[in-house]
Amino acid sequence: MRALATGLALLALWQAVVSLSGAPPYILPGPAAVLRALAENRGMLARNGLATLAEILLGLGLGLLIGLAAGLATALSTQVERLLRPLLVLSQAVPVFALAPILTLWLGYGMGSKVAVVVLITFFPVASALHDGLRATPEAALDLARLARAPRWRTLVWLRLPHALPHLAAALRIAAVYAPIGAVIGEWVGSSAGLGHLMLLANARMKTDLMFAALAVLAAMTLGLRAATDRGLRRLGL
Amino acid sequence: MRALATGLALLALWQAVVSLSGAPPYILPGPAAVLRALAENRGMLARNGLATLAEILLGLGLGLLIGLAAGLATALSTQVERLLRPLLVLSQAVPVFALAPILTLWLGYGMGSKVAVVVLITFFPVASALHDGLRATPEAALDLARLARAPRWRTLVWLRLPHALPHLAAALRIAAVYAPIGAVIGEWVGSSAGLGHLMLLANARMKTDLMFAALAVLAAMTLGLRAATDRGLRRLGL
Amino acid sequence: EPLTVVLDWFVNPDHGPIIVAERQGWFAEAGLEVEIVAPADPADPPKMAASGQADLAVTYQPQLYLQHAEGLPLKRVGTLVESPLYCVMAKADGPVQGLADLKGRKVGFSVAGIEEALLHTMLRTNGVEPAEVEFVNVNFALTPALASGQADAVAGAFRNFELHQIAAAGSEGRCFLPEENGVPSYEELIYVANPDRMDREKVVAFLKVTERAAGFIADHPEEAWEIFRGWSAEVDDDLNAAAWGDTLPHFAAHPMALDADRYAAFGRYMAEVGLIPAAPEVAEVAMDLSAPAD
Amino acid sequence: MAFGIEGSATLAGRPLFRDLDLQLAPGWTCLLGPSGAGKSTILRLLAGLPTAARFEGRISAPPRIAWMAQQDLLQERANLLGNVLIGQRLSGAPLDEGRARALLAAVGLEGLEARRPASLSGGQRQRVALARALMEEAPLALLDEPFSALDPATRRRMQDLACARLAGTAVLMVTHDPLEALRLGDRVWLLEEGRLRPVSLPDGPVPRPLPALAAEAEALMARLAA
Amino acid sequence: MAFGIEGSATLAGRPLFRDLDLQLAPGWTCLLGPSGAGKSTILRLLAGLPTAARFEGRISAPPRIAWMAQQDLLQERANLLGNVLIGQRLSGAPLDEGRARALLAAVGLEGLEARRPASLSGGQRQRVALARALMEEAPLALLDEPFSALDPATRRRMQDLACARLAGTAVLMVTHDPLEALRLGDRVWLLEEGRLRPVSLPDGPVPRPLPALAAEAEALMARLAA
Ligand SMILES: Nc1ncnc2c1ncn2[C@@H]1O[C@H](COP(=O)(O)OP(=O)(O)OP(=O)(O)O)[C@@H](O)[C@H]1O
Ligand SMILES: Nc1ncnc2c1ncn2[C@@H]1O[C@H](COP(=O)(O)OP(=O)(O)OP(=O)(O)O)[C@@H](O)[C@H]1O
Ligand SMILES: [Mg+2]
Ligand SMILES: [Mg+2]
Repeated sequence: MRALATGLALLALWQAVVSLSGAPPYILPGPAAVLRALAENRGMLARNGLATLAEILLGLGLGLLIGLAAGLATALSTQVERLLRPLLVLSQAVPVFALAPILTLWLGYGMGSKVAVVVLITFFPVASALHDGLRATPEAALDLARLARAPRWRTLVWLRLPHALPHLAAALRIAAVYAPIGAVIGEWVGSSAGLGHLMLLANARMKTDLMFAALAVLAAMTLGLRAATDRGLRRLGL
Repeated sequence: MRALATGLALLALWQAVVSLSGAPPYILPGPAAVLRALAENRGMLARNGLATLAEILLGLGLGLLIGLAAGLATALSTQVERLLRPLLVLSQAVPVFALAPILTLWLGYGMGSKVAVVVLITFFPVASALHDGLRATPEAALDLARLARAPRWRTLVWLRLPHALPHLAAALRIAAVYAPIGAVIGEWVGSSAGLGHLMLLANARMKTDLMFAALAVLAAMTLGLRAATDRGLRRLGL
Repeated sequence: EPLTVVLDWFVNPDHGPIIVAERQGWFAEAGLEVEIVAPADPADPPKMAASGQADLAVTYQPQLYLQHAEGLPLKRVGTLVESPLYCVMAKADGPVQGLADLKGRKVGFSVAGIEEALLHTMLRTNGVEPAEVEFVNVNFALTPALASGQADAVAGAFRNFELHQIAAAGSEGRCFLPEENGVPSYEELIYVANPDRMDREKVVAFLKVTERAAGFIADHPEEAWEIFRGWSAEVDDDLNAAAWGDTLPHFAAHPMALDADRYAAFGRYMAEVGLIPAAPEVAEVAMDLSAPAD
Repeated sequence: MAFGIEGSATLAGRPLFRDLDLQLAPGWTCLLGPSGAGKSTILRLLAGLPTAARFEGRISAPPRIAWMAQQDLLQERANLLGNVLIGQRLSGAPLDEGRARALLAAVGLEGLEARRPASLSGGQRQRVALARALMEEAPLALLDEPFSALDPATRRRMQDLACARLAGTAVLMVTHDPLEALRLGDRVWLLEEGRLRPVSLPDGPVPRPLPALAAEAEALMARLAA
Repeated sequence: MAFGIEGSATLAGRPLFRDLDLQLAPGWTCLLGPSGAGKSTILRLLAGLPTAARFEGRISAPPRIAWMAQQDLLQERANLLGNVLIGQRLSGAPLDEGRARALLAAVGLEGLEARRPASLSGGQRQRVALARALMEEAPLALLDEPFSALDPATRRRMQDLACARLAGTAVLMVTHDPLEALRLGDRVWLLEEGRLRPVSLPDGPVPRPLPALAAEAEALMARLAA
């Protein structure tokens, strides 16, 4: 019900922007044209959407794992942090088109390179939040670890990690939002399927209504993924 | 001193990747070739770097403001949240190339459209973290507000905001890392200057060493911005 | 071992002979297994071919000289589209009636990396210094930039596509052609390979099959379109249908045949305009596979 | 003006207290009772704060209440002055910084106005919380073990301070110290097994002198209160 | 085996205590003193925990210490059982869940093992912290106002429990309750103006009977302790 209301509100807003801005339909088509394109191309959209969804889910899963590992590693040891931190930051400074030839050299034209881009985009907020969260454990709680002469990793598991959970949850919410755009950008690397592929193609052919239809599918995926993440985290009390 | 050591370590790592992967120079040039390109094109790089830096700083500033406003608005009112949240999430689901014609239609080919992309990329983590941080105020602290029958905004300023500061600091650190890539992506949209512009041209002309030289300048900016943010936040005790 | 061919971009009518041959099963008939890869960035395929990730790459003749100058071990081994498609497009009813009118105006370009090679010469030929024109990289949006009036002209449009595109946006376009404005003629789409890694027999077989397909397309344009559009739902649209007819005349009838004079002349031209330090010998950048191997 | 709470509360289906009738006239009402009996819950119900208990009955309380919870609720990012002023900041009342400083001085923390709570000892934190509660000039004060972290001398000074500042106010104080209840209470109740039972008191106006202890305790008390 | 601390400490340049000499033999040593005197600081120094004070002198303490701080240090994301077991989890000792359950039962929280700390009353929280400290079988126990949030009856039971469980251990307890010090202390010290002064004690082994109070107090105490 509420999702429906949100959807209708968004459509209305969109129509308003189109009407008020006077953008021509080849730049910003109205909702009616896009709905028509959605209906006409539903088979193509579904096929490409599924390809992208697979990249998103795989990439998000790997991104979380790598983000968790990087966050843990940098929070556990200051030396590792000094070494790894600049690399993590740099990984976010490289535009995909510079990376594309290297990715295909190493991973080929298959799903690998697209998943790699999703990983690259999603792991960073997770690593960053986990690091910050682990470092923000209250000093008083750490007294318990000092008294027990606990090694770092036990302190991590039993004191730091529980305190970092809310930070981590916030980062997961962000990563879920970034994953779909990561997959679309990843399809830049070279692809024969996927929403990003379809959008680039439609864009170059000025099939703006098809591009926005693909965008609508992508947007629906993003909202769905975000909502699912929210629900899952809330069930865990986060 | 430590920055120098980090730099040298990165160069060594880079050389190792080049040597071990056997990637040819037109895909991944070694540090020596890039340093040469840096030296040879220093004037061009400086000019374009400054253009990009201006976009980054302006966009980051605006992104923070808008992120703060959005985070506050969604945290203050559940209705606003229900309305705005899907929009915020959607704003992260739209690839820039889909947006490009609209951005240039509204903002022209000047700095505006690039700053807009930086804003788009940086405001979200700020809004998201601020929202989550504001919502995570301990219940016990809110008792004080209940007893004083404090209106929302006073609760916000005097109780929620101080508790959200660490979350906000974490988001600023992330936004600082995202801003430079935002500017480069913004230059995709249409540009006649900037590091992203330079990289696109170098890439198209097969001048991989120049592209990586521009990338190195971008990376240095990213690291610098991140370090400056870290230092500033730490001075504020965050 | 399949033969990997990286196109210059997503599949479109420019790739007619390759797609038709694959759809007809002619590669298989010739004992070839062909893998067709479509990238989003035209700068990538030459790198793929040079580094051995692809056997053949589709690229543009002017870029071949840049690739050579930057040390990519590539040679042209065949031709796909044998004449220029590049054009500088303005609105037919707009203020730009000739290239001379571009003085003081804004020109949008897609990143092709050869603006100096083509556009600058075209402007100078019409008495306009490039410095008198404002160039803006509009990347993905050539036609929208022109149609919405944000650019007075766009460079790098393909005459077989963008004219139809702007018509769909409700304007009429006018194309200024490089070969009519001081640029030597060149081949728009060529196949390049790394000669050290190339399986010569396979490449020859591939090119022969595309020659057969090009002949078939010339003889049966309608039927060939029907075959082409069956490649995927994504390519089956009105714009491609309209572009198909405009593209046919440009396919190389004999893909392997090398016009050495043309390659020498364009090399000299690239050196003249300063994009490469010196014109390469033809043998350094191109080979004629129909000639007996040494 | 009298306030009070009448009714029953259940917690996860089990009764916490039944047919409670606690009336609060001006003066000090003390509430004793075993740990977990529901004393803090009664205070929260009176203050209109959320509790885990389900309450049925009537509560009458003024709109403004001076409140001191069992935890000190100090805000770590504000300094001591800011912590004492937070009630005014939240309610939008004009800031009376002079009174806040005077109260901090009265609880023995003069000169520490700019310190952060994290740099205080346990008893110092409790006194800041007391100062914050005393800032609020309200007809009802709810104090949950307000002096539990203080040594006898400081505790006695703080009791006297609270008595003076809250004169004419209806005060409900939870305490575990029977001597404290005997010293300050106009009425003393014992909450036990979900029922309130009255406790008989010595005569005389509050604050009363401490009752006589055994000789050693007397001597030690005297020394500590010196 | 005796532990102790000898030396001086300054805080932001000002002396906190000077030439302190506190030796801890097996049995109960109680530390009294005004709020902010430095009692908690002494405990932290003995435990080897960071303090804001700068200390010069000698500290002798065993590697394992049973610790109960002034705040309860409960971990909100763990349940009560997890909180009692956290010391073993952190030190890597084999988990003795049976003992943890028994201790929770001994402090009167049987059946609440799966609850989160947030759903406990103040006194219940303190008892969980006590159980956690008693889990650690160490030659030195440092207890900072361990019974301050408990009613007299519960307090007395917890005192007896601690006495029994910590028999043979060197215990240093900070308290503000002179009666408690008189009841439990083998040695009682008063920290005042940076110096330790001994307090004389009644005879007899600990835990001693409470000293006689005034009649009303006696009656109330008896009732509360019933
Ligand atoms: N970071 C700090 N900066 C300055 N002073 C500090 C800091 N931390 C603690 N203090 C001061 O150290 C002194 C001793 O504190 P401590 O906690 O040891 O007192 P205490 O005797 O335990 O008091 P209480 O009975 O109130 O718990 C206090 O006056 C306190 O204000
Ligand atoms: N969320 C909850 N779920 C279940 N029980 C709860 C919850 N919150 C509190 N309780 C229970 O409510 C009872 C009353 O708690 P309350 O804080 O009122 O006790 P109290 O009399 O103040 O005790 P103390 O003297 O220890 O502070 C306790 O037994 C406590 O365990
Ligand atoms: Mg309580
Ligand atoms: Mg203390």
